[in-house]
Amino acid sequence: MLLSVKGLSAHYGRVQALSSVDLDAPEGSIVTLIGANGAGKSTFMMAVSGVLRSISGAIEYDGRRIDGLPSDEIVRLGLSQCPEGRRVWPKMTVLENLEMGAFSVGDASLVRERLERVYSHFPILEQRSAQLAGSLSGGEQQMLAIGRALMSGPRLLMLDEPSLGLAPIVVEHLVEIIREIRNSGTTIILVEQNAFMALGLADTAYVLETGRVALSGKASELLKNDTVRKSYLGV
Amino acid sequence: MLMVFLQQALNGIILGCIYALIALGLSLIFGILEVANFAHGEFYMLGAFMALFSMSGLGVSFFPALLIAMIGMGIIGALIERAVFRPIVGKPLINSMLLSFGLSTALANLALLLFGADPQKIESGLADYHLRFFGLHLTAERLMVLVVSVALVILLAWFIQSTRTGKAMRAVSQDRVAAQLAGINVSRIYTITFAISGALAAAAGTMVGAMFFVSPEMGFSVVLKCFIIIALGGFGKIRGVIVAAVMIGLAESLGGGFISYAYKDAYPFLLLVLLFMLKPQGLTGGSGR
Amino acid sequence: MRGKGILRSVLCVAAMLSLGCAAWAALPDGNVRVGVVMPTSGTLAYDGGLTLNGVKMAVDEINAAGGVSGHKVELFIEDSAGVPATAVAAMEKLVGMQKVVAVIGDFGSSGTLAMMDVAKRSQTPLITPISLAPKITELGNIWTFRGCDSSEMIAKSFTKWAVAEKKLDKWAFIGVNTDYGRGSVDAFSKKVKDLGGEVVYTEYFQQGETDYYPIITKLKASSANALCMLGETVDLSRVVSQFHEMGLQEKITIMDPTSGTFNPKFLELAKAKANGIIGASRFVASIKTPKAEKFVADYQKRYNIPPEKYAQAGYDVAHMVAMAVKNADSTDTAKVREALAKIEYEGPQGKAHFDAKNQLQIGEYIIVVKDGKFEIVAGPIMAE
Amino acid sequence: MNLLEARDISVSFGGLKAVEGVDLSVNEGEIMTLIGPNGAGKTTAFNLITGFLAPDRGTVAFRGRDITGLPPHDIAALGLVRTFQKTNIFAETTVEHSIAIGFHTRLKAGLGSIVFGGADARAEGREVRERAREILEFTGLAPWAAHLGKNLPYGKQRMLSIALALAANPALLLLDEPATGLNPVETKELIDIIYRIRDERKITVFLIEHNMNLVISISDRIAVLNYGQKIAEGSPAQVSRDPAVIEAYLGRGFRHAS
Repeated sequence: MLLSVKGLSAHYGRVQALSSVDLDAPEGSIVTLIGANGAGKSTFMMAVSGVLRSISGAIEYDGRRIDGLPSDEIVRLGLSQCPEGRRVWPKMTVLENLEMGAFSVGDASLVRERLERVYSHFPILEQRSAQLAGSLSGGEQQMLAIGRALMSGPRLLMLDEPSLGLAPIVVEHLVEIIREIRNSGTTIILVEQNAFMALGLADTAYVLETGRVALSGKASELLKNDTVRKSYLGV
Repeated sequence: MLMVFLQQALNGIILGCIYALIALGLSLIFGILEVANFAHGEFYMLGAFMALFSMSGLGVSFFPALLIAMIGMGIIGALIERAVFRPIVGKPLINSMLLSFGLSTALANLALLLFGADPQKIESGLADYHLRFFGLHLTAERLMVLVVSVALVILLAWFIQSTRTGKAMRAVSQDRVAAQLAGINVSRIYTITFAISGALAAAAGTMVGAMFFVSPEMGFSVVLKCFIIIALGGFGKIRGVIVAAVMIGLAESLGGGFISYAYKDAYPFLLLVLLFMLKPQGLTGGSGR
Repeated sequence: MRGKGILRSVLCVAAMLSLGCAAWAALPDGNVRVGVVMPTSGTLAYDGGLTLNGVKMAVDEINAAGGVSGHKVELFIEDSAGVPATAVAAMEKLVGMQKVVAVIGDFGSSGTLAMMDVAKRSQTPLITPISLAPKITELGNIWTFRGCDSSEMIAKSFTKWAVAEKKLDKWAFIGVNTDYGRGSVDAFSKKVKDLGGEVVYTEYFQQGETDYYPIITKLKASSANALCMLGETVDLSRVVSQFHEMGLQEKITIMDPTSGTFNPKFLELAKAKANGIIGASRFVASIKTPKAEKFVADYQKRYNIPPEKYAQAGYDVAHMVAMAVKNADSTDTAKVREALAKIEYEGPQGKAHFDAKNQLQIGEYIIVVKDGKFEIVAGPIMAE
Repeated sequence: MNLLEARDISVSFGGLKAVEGVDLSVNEGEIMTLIGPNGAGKTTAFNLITGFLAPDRGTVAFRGRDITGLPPHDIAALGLVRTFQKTNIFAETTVEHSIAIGFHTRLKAGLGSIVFGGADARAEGREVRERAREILEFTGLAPWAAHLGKNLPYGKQRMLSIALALAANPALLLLDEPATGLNPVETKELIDIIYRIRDERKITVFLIEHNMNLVISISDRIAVLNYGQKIAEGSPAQVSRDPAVIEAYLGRGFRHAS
């Protein structure tokens, strides 16, 4: 088990955002979290990344407790997150954004290699490499954010709504890229509003409702589950 | 009349360079930690005393003393960040305003207690060498101030633009959470920011101590002026802050020389009001794109 | 013993309440309480400290010699910080709570002018040791005294000498932007014009200013052959060094007629650049009279620096107050005021008395700075 | 007559031609959609139409009147109102009050009478309250009327930005990616409200959207931009069969997925 979360609870001020969430991500798998806006999906990711500090419960990564570690150490251990809402650095160039994504990587040739790989996934980023990130269109910024998260060479990649604002052809391409990343050995946790896409991609799935795990199981089975179909797939 | 104008302009530019050094540090702190540091003027004052005592106590000459002051204030700046500002990062601005105001008063009074109210002069040994060119007059000391501050500003701009740490500083200022997720140790960046700002303020203080004097209350008025400069130049914009600093220097010098010197502290404010009327986006604010 | 003391104070208070501000026939028991308002912080702290040195030395002398008719003089010192509002608050405290017989202060003319109303309302004599603004003794406030020369008196004596003897006819003025600075510049400009000279440039600066290049640059472009500076030690030392940085010393005679800079601190700050500055002063450490020599020796011994006119002023004014209390043989403030107005005093600076406007009448010495010393070149010159 | 007629509009940033010689027309009463790859210039085209950017070349006419170069608030006052990609609401204001503010920006009573509470302003106050109520009911936000904008769920925030646009009384409503970030259930609600805006309020709708399920099902016509140029225009069926559109935007998997 690469990531094993037990009894994770988190607070934003007085608001309880997560209550006693258990989640397992086996090495090499794709795990998806689905749920309405505000169900706690992003909070979960921020807690695992060490950005949200007021948490209780245990987060084990590769057999080692990481809850309480500072976020930069967590990144160095191989966890990376592409946050919701892109959050690129608008006044830095595309290339600088990507370089900073590899902040924890010391080896310059490794950085170059990963940069090439990101460019091969998203050729538009190479064309725009000298442009300020803030001048990119929304969809291009989304690609940059995903590329930046890949630059640290994660063993566990957490993607928070990566398809947001992307053209259908790019979403299609993104699905291929996510598969490819997984096939190269990276474990992925995926949060998506596009539940069809997420359940189609994932091995296991967790449904979050107001901070609790309401349902979990094989993604292919949840795809057939009536509640899921009605509440999250809209069919 | 033209010569007087040019001489006043030259004086103003030198003054502006000093302001730029202090304001840039203040702007970095504001942009990266999102705290207002009213005690920044005291960093400048303590830096000047550090240089003064290095010269009188250790017997070193001016330039090594400048270096010692910069390093010393870098360290003190870093310690103050850890002890005082770290706990209030992310809290509303009023917290840091009140806290740093208190710190400013405490440091100024501590200096008054330790060093006395007497103003003292740092002897660079350069004030007695005179340069005359095209009818303009410049002492070697002022030339040194010009060269050192321009060099420091260029060094800072290069550092922020091109080094890994500098880029990380920009990343933190633009989106702190994204920087954390990229593996940047944000706390370390905060400390480095304070260290750099402290060192720049110390350099400015030392040079002002040579041109004018060192005294415990020298920091207070300068910090207000620097907040005006930051407002003029645009928050977190290096080029804007430099341009604004030189503009304020020129406004004081030319306004003081040609209108009335008794009200020269009013000119920066007038400039600020004027600019906000004409160009609400700030000096280097673009047309929206 | 203790109980008796308390009983007596209760009776005193009761007496005061029943009689209003009653007068005692003779000095009551207890110390003679004297208030002092001086800047001990802020930009005037250094200069204010010098005056305070003189006051303290005088009081120690008086007490060592048995006090005023056997009563010790006790000082109550408040900080004005050079801010008029603070000075007023300090004076209110001294007259309201400490019940002092007289107040010595303030340093700056603005502070003194502000306190004058309190003096009148509380009927407490206020004597300024230093404030030079002519207005102070022109307002007709009988409760306020000036224990030194006014800038107008200095102006008369000094310009008479400078225009007539030194042939300086094109004057520039740099003054601090306060009542003292503006008042003095007006007084000097008028006298210069009366004597046929010309005023070619006038500029003011804020107290505590550091950068005088804009002024010096304009000065350089003017036709002035004399620069008259009016301000305090620290500010003027910056003016002088920037004056030299611009290389004006060969072209322009530099003068500090109210000799605000004639003190050791200034010499330390300005070093060789102080040489050649001409000023006028009612006092300088090189005066050769027995009173002056004793004062200089005692002060040097006590403070390790030679005295200048700020210390002398504090010293003289404290003696004057003590003498007035002794002559009045009362701590009633009205009687002390009357006695002070009639005083015949002789101190280190010579013989002095107050005129009808409570202005001290004394002569001026013309002094020049030479190799870190103050040399008398003329005087004493009386104003009339 | 076309409600909106943009002819040959072009703009470039630096050397980059963001929009190049594009003609766009919207007929009264239709739902028109602009699609295209990320960075194709869709939002830039909206900015040109609504006056947030001035075109280097070309003209924009609204109800037959040339509005090229007019400032955004004047264009909005003519009835051409837009929403933004990033949800643009008053975070610290209640939903009801936000909509009232939306009205005030266009009502006639002068500032003086609002401040001094003249009869005009009082009458307007009543009118505003009634109409705000009506819009709240229409958009289904009535249960949230007393909540602060920032405390609404994301889907409701997007609905509020549409409600704010409606308060400005548009004849043509431009929606920039309204379905982004909505889950399938919320998307269905959005489709419903767009139909009702058109059918019940007689407002023409022009949108930018990537959610092809939504686009195909509600659009009367679709225009496609790629690299700043229009590469196709037509009915959903025509456009989704167009090889150039499949190549540049939809992807070959599209037919299969839908």
